[in-house]
Amino acid sequence: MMPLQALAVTETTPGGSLLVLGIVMPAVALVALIGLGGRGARAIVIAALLFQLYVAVRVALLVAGTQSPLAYVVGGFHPPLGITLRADGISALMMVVSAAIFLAAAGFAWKDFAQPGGKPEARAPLIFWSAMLAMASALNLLFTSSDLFNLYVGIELLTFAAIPVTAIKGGADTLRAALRYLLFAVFGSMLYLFGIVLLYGAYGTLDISGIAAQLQPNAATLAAAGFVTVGLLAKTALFPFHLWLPPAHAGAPAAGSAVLSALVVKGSLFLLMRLWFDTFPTLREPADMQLLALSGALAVIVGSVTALRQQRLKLLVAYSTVAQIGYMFFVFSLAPKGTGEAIAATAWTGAWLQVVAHAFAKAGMFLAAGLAAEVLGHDRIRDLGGLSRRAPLAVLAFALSGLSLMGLPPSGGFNAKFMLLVAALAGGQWVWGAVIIAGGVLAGAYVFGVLARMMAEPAAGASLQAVGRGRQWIALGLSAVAVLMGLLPLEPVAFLAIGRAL
Amino acid sequence: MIFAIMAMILLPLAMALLLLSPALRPMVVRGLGLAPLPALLLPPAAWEGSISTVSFFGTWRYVLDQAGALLLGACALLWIIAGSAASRWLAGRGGQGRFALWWLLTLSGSLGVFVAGDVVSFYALYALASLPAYGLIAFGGGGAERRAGRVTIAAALIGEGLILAAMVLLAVNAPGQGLAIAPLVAALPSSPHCGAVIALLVIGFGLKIGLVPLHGWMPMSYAAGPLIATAVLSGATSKAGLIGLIRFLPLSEAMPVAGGMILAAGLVSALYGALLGLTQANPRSVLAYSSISQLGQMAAVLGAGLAAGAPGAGVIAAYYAVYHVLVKGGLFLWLGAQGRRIAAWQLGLVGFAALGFAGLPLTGGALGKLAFKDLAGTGATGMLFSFAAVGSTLLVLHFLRLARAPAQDPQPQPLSPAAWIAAVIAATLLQWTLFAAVTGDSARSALRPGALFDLAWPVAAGAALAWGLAALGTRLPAFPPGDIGERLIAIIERQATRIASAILRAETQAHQWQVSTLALAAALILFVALQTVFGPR
Amino acid sequence: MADLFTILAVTAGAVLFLAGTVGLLRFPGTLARLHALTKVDNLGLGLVVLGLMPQMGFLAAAKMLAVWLLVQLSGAIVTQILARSVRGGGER
Amino acid sequence: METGFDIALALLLLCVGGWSVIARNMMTAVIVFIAYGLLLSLAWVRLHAIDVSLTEAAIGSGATGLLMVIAAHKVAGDTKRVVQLSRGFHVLAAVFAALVAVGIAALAFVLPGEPSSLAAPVLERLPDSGLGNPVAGVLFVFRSFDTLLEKVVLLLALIGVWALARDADWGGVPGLRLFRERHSVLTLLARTLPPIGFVFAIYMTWAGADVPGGAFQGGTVLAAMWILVMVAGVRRPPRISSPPLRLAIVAGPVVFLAIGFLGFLAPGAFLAYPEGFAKPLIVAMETALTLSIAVILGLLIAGPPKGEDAP
Amino acid sequence: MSAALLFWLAGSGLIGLSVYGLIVNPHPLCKLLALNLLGSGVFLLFGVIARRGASAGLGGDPVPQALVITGIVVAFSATAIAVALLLRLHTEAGEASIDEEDGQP
Repeated sequence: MMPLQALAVTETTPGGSLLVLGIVMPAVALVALIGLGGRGARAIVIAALLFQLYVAVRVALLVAGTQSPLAYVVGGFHPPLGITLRADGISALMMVVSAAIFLAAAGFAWKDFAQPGGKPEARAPLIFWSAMLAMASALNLLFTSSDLFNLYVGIELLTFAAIPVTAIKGGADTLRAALRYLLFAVFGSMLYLFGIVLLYGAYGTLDISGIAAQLQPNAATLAAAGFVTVGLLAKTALFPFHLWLPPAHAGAPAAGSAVLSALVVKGSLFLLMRLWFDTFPTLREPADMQLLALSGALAVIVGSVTALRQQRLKLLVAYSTVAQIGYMFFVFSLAPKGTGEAIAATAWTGAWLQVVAHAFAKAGMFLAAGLAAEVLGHDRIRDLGGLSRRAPLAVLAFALSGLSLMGLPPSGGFNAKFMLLVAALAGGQWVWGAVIIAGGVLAGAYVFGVLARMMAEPAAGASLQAVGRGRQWIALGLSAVAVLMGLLPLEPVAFLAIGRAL
Repeated sequence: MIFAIMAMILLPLAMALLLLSPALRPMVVRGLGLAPLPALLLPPAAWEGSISTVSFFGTWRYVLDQAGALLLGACALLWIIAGSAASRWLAGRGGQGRFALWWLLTLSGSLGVFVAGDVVSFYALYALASLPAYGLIAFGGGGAERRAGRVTIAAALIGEGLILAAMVLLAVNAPGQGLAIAPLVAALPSSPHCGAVIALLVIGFGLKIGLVPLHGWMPMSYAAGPLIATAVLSGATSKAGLIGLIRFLPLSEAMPVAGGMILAAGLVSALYGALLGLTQANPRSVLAYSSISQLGQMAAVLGAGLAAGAPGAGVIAAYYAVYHVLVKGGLFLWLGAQGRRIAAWQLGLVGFAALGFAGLPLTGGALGKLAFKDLAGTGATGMLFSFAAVGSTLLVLHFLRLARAPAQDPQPQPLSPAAWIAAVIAATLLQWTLFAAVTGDSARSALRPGALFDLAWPVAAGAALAWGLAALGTRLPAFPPGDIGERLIAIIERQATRIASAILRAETQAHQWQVSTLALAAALILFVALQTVFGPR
Repeated sequence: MADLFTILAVTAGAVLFLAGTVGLLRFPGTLARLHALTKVDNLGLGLVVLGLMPQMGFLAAAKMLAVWLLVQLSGAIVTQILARSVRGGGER
Repeated sequence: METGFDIALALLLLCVGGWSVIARNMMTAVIVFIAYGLLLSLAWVRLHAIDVSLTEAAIGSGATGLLMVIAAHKVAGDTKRVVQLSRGFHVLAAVFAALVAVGIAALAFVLPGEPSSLAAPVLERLPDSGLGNPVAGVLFVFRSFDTLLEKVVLLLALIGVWALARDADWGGVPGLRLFRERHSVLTLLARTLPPIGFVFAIYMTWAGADVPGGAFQGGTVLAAMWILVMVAGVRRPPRISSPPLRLAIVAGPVVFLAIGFLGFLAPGAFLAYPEGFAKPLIVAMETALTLSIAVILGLLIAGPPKGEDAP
Repeated sequence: MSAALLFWLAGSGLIGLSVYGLIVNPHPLCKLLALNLLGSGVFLLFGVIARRGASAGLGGDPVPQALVITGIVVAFSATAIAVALLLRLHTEAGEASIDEEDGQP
């Protein structure tokens, strides 16, 4: 039985306090970082991120063990007055994924953002580490909170943490990218906020399960659903609204763009899933869901074609993110209201496999692209030659990530595409099936185009710097996880269904 | 049995990983010939016709049946011969590591694909067989070679997309069956989308074996890149398409319509390939068209098998393919081994082996033709097969005439002649020894006068025609410059660039602030309107 | 009686505000406009405050008076700076 | 008479809002925006939300207005390489905007009749937290998690602004010295007004527990006073890496987190107040918050640290 | 025409105006201003909802009012960052505009 709608929250479950710690501890670390003026910054950050991983793994074990969601009533006040945190299968999964990727990114950026000797504090390290901590806290909040306004504050925190990472290099185009990202994101969140106004007006509560319990399909709710969804689409950079993503993710430092592409974009997508599968379970009208899937399909095609035509490696990888996000929106149309149990379960697992596989693969690919830029001094795709000699592990990482993005077995990407395809063709939606396959072919084209150039002979007179082995292993580790996910069996994963009822 | 399979697939990959460390690189390059060795252990195990399957990690199953064993044995032999020639060829040449890497990846894929038993591992190994070929083709780095590589990769990717669609349809039609190929294929005829699945399979694998409209990439890719690579690509990896058809076509069910269409497509390719080959001036292109023609005949055999519902057709096609694997690879190796002057005996041996394609009696090829004689029947299809044999003879003679001329592109460092000789001899020996096991009647039956005559007259007619043409000195009417395949590719490329630049223009439009925000407002109105109009009442 | 006084004072204040606004629109130079605005508005506000005082308790009236004083203080300072910058004497 | 004023106010709001959007010159648009902000606080008073009116006046139009004026002043000379949008585009944008507006307006008539509100439960649960002001009750007791996160958002905003300093200027002084030399009149104001401001701010924070007011409003007034002193050049702003400044910045969040974790021990839930101690804890938290908000808002307006000479 | 409904119409009008301004105004500062306007419009509607929820003791439901206060502070943080970005972009690139040059993708 693969239920898709969240169960109501009652009491704080044992281990529930972990959820709060997952959100508050990075905030404590952030406060300490700023208060202590950058002394021992990296130690604080690593301690906080390790704690995050500990919390995430414990939460996942508890959820898997008890086969029921963890819940925590903050401050002791039950909804509708108070705020509750709730971690079901997908939250636990995303908490573990984000903790792992943050640790990897921190490890990768360990050297670049070190505190310079002598001077107690420098700009870049303080900014980068604070932003990373804030993103970790905001993401955990998005994954666990079940109060809509609390989620609004979480999304804003995420955006404000992502802006300094985008603009940290300080060049004119990174600043322009950051400004465009900020203005567009605030526009999106204002629309989201208005959706909340309507929901509060209609139901008098902002708690997800509270609204789901009293849900009636009246005009106010429908309008609210529309506003909230479009607001979040702006923040997830789905195709027509992706203007801010490529320059922002390409301009950020390697570790930063890895986290931005792998996790930050998924935060608002997670919210959309919470919205349509938990808050408005019975509202999933085929017409609108097809609209979402249509822009998803456009994202896949246009994103891939544009990625194919990019001159710069990081922009190519960023446009690949725009394309891969498109895949995740098929779940809405593949499992609209009233679809059969099996198809909905397959589509649900396919979407989440795609989210996680893309997170690891894209993080690995961005780190590899960062290494390539360091080795060659530029990231023009045309003369990437000689990289395979100087940083072979980075090229291998790029290849393995490419394998997952292309959707070739054995990789998480393949499992996800296979499940989505099965759900699409079983549901008789040929067009989405064709787009998924075309997307795979186009992804193959642009990944292969880059790989072939990476393997070519170095251009005459190109001076190649050496790059540390440790960082190459980190990139390779992330890509390897994406590939190892290919060993999962190709059936709906029960863990993702914990805490959900149809 | 399972260790041999794992070793066969994983050894080359392990060696490829070893390439990462510069110290081990020369040792790996020298060991290219040894990588396929574990594959030789497998075919004898499956010889008694026993089909053994082993499953691994739940979804990953491996099966070794007769057809797979035949092809695996032949390809393994070719890979060993070519591998040892390659390691000598690479000695002291720049970019050794790169070539060895692509070589090992293709090797692992092309051997593994014959034993893959379930949809996922078949798809993985099939991709592994076709994608790294880019590195081999575009090894020289020249513009033409890179374009050939791009076209080959594009064809491979599109083929894989179609095959993935077919596989998913298979999995969807038989929900409870899991992912093993055999049960899925067995459930295929009764499924609603049977026609669509077969069409997808034929087009997907047809791209790989160059069925006529889809063959454009083959001459381009075989004419580019080092000859050692083309030998392996033309001989071994193209057979991945064949094993795909053997595995995925429901041969046990008589499907006259689908079978007939495949038979027709095969025969058209056979005839078209032979005729087009005559118009080519470069011996490598001639061999490419000969491949199109031979692979077309194999597809025709499978088509006939499907139409008649004879499960044995797979083994017969595989048997016929064994000769093509080794001799086609041998011919390319021979081209690679050409010094300034060609000794007479070399020409004789090559001629004898090549005419095997046309079914010259006593050659391995003749045995292959005998094997599928009853499948083809004596009616119109039998006639067409014979015409194909005539065409092949013409093509082979044309190739010999071209190859005799002083080598146009003298190989800077010719391959050792031992390679092609070994390949050709292995081919003939293999065919003779295996004839009995495959067709049931003894090898001597091939020497019966009736059989000899059936084989001999097409070759004789072909030779006469060739002599007549040469005597009249009339060049063949110049066919329209390119052939359909190339023109198809050119058209597709033009359309693709046109659409791509249109999409790119649209994307840069959507990139501007005012357009995005307007789109957001529009989406808002559209979404809310859709909700309220279609909303649940 | 108190109500009568309030009505009278508040209307006077309103009239003065009106005069100030008209001055703002009609007068030619910035300085003239400044003159009209500050003089009239402060007086107008004073009258209104005065008018409302009887209506309220002592504390509220004191608060109103404090408000008026603060407005006087900031108004005067701002006018000084504006006038200086207009005349070009002071800094930007 | 009652609605007459509201109608006038609503129309005025629309006109002033429209003017600030349509205005060609940036500086006029910003000044009109400040006026719009004040009108908006009036509107909040009409909606019986005094706390919000204070916040809107202080932060919504005051602080934001000041920021925008500074920006407009610096960017005024912008040779706008204006992307000339075609006439049709303007019309299209106007049509879509109007559609959105009409849609939202129509929703008013569609909201369910019986207003579902949390006013009653708040009133009923408020007394045991010792607070009188229900809005402060919601902010610091029922939804204190939001307020805590909002503090983190403020910290992040500060990080975001500081991220834009040049590496060389790091640790330097935030640059907001508009008047270089001592300016007699402004210095007078900068000397007389702050004391009044401090007293007023402290009163507002203290009174916030029972009557409209509270940490945000008090903090903003304090920040305003600090800005006044900085602008007049009476006192140079501290270097951003100076420890006392950093402690002031984190004081509020640290106290808030400490009280939050205290909740773990006493009643066993994060951010829960032990019986009877709610009021004192909240007041302590509010004073620390006021200090932090004042410092952070001041630094946000002062902008990233600049070199010595930069204006 | 209750006061609440009146301000709801005013709020929605403001939202419409700000969306228009956001789309059309070329300069990022004007866009930022439009965003602030949009924010104040949405908060105004929040206030109307609060007013509708008024019960015996209170003039308005305190929960949305608290949310609006938090919203205003968050909106201010966004404006602060945007202004700082804008000024730095102005010093860096001579003029603050967020339309990319034609060449740059």
